[in-house]
Amino acid sequence: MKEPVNLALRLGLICAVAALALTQVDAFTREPIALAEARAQREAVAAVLPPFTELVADTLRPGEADQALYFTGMGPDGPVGTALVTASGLGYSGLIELMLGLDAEGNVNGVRVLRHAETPGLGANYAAPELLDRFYKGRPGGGEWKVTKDGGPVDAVTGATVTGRAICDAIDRGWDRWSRDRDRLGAPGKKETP
Amino acid sequence: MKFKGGIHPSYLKLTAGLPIEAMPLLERYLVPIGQHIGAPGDVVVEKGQAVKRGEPLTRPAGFVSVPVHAPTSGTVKKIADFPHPLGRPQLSIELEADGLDAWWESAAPVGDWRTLAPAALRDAIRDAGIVGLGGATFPTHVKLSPPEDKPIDLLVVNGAECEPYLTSDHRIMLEQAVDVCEGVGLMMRVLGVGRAMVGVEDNKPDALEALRRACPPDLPLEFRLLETKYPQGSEKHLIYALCKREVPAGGLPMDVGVVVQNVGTAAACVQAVRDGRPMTERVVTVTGSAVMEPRNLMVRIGTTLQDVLDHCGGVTGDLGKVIYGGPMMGMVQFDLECPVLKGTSGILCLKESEVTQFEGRACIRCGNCVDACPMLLVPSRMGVLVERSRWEDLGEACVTDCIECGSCAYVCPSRRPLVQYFKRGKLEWRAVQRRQDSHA
Amino acid sequence: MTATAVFFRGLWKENPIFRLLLGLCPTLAVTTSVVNGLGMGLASTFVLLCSNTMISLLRGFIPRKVRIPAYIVVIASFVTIVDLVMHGFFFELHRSLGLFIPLIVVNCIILGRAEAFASRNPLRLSVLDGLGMGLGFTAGLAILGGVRELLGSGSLLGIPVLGADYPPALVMILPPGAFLTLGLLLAGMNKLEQRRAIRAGEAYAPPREMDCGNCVLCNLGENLRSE
Amino acid sequence: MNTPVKDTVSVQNLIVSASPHVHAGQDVRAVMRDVLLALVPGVLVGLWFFGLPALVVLLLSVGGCVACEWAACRLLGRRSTVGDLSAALTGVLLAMNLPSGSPWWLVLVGAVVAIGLGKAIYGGLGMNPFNPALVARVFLLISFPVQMTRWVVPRGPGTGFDAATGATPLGAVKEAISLGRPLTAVDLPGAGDLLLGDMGGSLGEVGAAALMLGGFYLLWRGIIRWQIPVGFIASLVVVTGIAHAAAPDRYLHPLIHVLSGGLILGAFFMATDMVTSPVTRRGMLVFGVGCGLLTAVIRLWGGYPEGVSFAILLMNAVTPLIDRYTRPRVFGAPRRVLFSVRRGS
Repeated sequence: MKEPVNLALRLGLICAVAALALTQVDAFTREPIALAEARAQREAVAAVLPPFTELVADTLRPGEADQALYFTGMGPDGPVGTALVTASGLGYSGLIELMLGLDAEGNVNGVRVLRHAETPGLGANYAAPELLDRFYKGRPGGGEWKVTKDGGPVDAVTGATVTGRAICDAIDRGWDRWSRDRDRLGAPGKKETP
Repeated sequence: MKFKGGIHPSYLKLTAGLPIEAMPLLERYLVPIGQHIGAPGDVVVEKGQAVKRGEPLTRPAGFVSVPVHAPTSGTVKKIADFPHPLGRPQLSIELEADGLDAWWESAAPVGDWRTLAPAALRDAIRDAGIVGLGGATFPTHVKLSPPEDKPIDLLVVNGAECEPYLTSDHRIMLEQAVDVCEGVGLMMRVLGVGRAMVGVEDNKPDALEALRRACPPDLPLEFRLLETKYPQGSEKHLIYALCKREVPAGGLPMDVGVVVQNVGTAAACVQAVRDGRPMTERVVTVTGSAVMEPRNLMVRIGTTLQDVLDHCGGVTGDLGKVIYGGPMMGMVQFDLECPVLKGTSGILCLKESEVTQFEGRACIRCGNCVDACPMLLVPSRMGVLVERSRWEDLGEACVTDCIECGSCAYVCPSRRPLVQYFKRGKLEWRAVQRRQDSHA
Repeated sequence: MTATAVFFRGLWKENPIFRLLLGLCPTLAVTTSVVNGLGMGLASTFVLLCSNTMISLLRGFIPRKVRIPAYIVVIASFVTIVDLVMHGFFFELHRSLGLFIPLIVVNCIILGRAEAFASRNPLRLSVLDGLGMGLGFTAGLAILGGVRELLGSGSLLGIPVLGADYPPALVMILPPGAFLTLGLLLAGMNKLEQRRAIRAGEAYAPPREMDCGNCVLCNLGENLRSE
Repeated sequence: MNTPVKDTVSVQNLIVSASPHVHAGQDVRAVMRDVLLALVPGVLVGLWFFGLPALVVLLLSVGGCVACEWAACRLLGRRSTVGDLSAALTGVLLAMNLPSGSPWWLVLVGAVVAIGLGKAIYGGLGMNPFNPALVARVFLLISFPVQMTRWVVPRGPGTGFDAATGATPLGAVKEAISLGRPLTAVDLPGAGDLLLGDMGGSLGEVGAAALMLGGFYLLWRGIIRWQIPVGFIASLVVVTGIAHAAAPDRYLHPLIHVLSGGLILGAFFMATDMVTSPVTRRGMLVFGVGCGLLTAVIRLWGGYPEGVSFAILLMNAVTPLIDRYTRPRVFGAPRRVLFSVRRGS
């Protein structure tokens, strides 16, 4: 009887010390992690929106299946644009997640790829901001979002039509959602400074 | 009926139409005491002793042993080590002929084989020094004494002669058809079997026809024409082709109730019993493009290679290789002092340009050898295993089932010396087995 | 064995990647660039160093029967610490190494050193061992990452070096490229080791188990030919 | 003429070696020459349609492969094996797997990969587990997807370097399927064009009839066995046939599957590569059927429009296994149950 107790005690002690150490580290890193996450998100939002002075975050339909998070940039004369996270499953290797920025009229102001698993050097080239801006910036939303190969106006990287198609699809979906929710956005009282 | 695998080499039976002619008597013969599988006999003559043709020079040293006989009358000049076809010098008896060629008085007919007891026939065959003349040189009386627990119901007579170039069996079947048939009858009596089949490849239908005509009506012989394909003359494949019995791997024909004998052996048996003529000579095909006059010769056992070639007009200047036997399985010779033995069915002389140099280039896995192997092995794999010295794995690859027929090497586009590999592989594998056994 | 020998062993003679063939999962998965390789290597080195230290210190305390769970707890704790710290302070690197940080726990080199070395050696040697092995691992990952980044992206450390006209060989930064590069580096290592052994007059045993009988990659065919 | 020199035959003059003493006369060089000969009609058709650029690709590829083989032999201290023509054959096959307008560096990288990574590193001819030309093709396809899918539309003889690009029939079909369009919307070449080669594709993807001619020549010469091509094509026809019967608007007719893409080249010339395919007849059948099934699966449901090269490489990988399980029953060995342990050791 003595040996198992001894084993359990010693192992338990090691676990307890480890747990204690981890709680300390967690407490120490929690804030930096949250800050880093928020900064990353904010950077993406800032990159896709026109210059703004304040940022308003709206969470619509919280807790429901189609919960949606919008960031509305406020200028001196009211909202200048809205950013939202959108995604498409048509990518070459599954889901592609974008931060989509629309100006007040609903034109695409900017796009940033948040997450993807596309082929490096090919589909993954779409993660480059210059390319995204060149292909998508300034196009009216809700229009014919199709790549040239499918008869649409949007360029695609040679050899990576599939990824281009998926991004168009994601933009389409994002715009649809935004146009449905646009009237409920930017209500005062939820301000957040950039 | 066909066996799987095998090859179709060019047959080049240059001497098929030439009748057997006897070689004139020479002045000197060289008779090695070991000419067969099994123990060589004990020498019973002394230096300087006068012997007559057919007089035994040795006495059997055990069951698997037969005597050798003086090829002609003369004097024993020397008993010493002389060149031997197997490569290493062996004890041989040098005989100086007296030119009389007188037969030994005791070499008398034994009697009518139809009435003699099997045991007496067996003894007569042994005393006449008869061994398998197809090349394997296994003592015939041993083959005719199957153990009690292996009942034999079929005698297969091998007239396939599948090796290219060789025609000695072909000529024997044509010219000694009566003796062959009678010999089959004799051996059937010794074995006590009621059924015998003769298999001849279909490139010599005349031989089969001759046998059919010579066969006495009371002899229940079945004649079969077989596909001309190498190695049709291999015991296991001949049996399969004739009666679809498969000799088990590692087993002998008697495991499926069959005894196989060569046509020449059959004739020799009956000549020994009926005429009282021990083995003092045999038919040898001297052939190949490097021989001036290819022939079928009746050659005394103990005639040196040099004498035989001289009789055939000599050889060409570009002689590259001299082979005892056929080109597929024959033994290469490098000393023209070597004598003709009981198992020497042919002497093949190839020009240098005809000799294939086998070299160990890489296997390209073409599968030709797999198609060609009559034992249905995978020679390509076995060859690689030998090259890598993986002896333990050779057992699983069944290297011991290889009959060394050479079909694989014949078709190999990379000219790999596969037969040589497998010979070595067998030795090494057995060595590994022995080591394991001694550890166990 | 001297302290220096303990340290340098991990760098060459018993290099975790090229000689022990341990920790191949992160090796193959994250070495798409030098930075990724270095990051993964240093993270592993940190964990290896800490776990070796801790286990060496605790070697009198941990009972034999529960040593593996104890090692795992120690290692997992340090991995979690690395994960959290990286997440907070090296956000981008953490993102690109992703899933492979938590997987350091099951990197066999760490548990292997704990079991084979730290648990039976004093602190100083264990630290040196952890450091040597970790740096050897890091160097291996960095070299792999370097080759792959150079050929697959035309850059080194993110800086384009092969020029804009260079068409990147994408296969090199895809999984097959990892296998190709590792295989070629391994072959090169073996060749070097063979040459060194022959020069030093030592017996060089070709890795016989690796011989599938299909090719002469392992030089086994040479044996017979030279006989 | 034949001068008898009976007494001068000395021991030294005679060659001593083990049996057998004669040979069928076939050698590796002759085998490779036959395969090259069999490729001539296919190459000519390709050159006819794609013109000068295709010839450049062909010459670069053959030259590159031969040079690499020579260099590899030198580097590894082996006897040069350039003379056995296997490197030249790899070069031709590689060229037939590339788009006809490929840039020069693409072809040379392919040659280096084929001979260096695909062959020399394993020890040269006979040792490589994968078909070298296909290793190079797949390497290039994954590495340089843009250049490797820039198909030139055949323009007939005398085509210049600025030929238009277009999709292969299989590529167009894959595109349509992924967009959910019916196949009727795709402009496919007719069976006649497919047979003669009037369509987009690589040098070896056009001219099915000419390639088949070469294939039959190889069968007749006994260089290849029927098991691989027949197993390959038959299993592809069966699977695509069932799919086509079930949903004609989503799956192509099996005949188009057979005549388009690299199937004929693959079935007769690539899958039958001796070094990388099984040695036993039964193994060859298994290998061929495996290639066909994998090709069908990749073409019908995979990400790439064409799957012949992947299928063959995958089957190359299992060739040792196939060889192991399809070993013939040794003559005289007990008849065995499937996969039972063999006699011996």
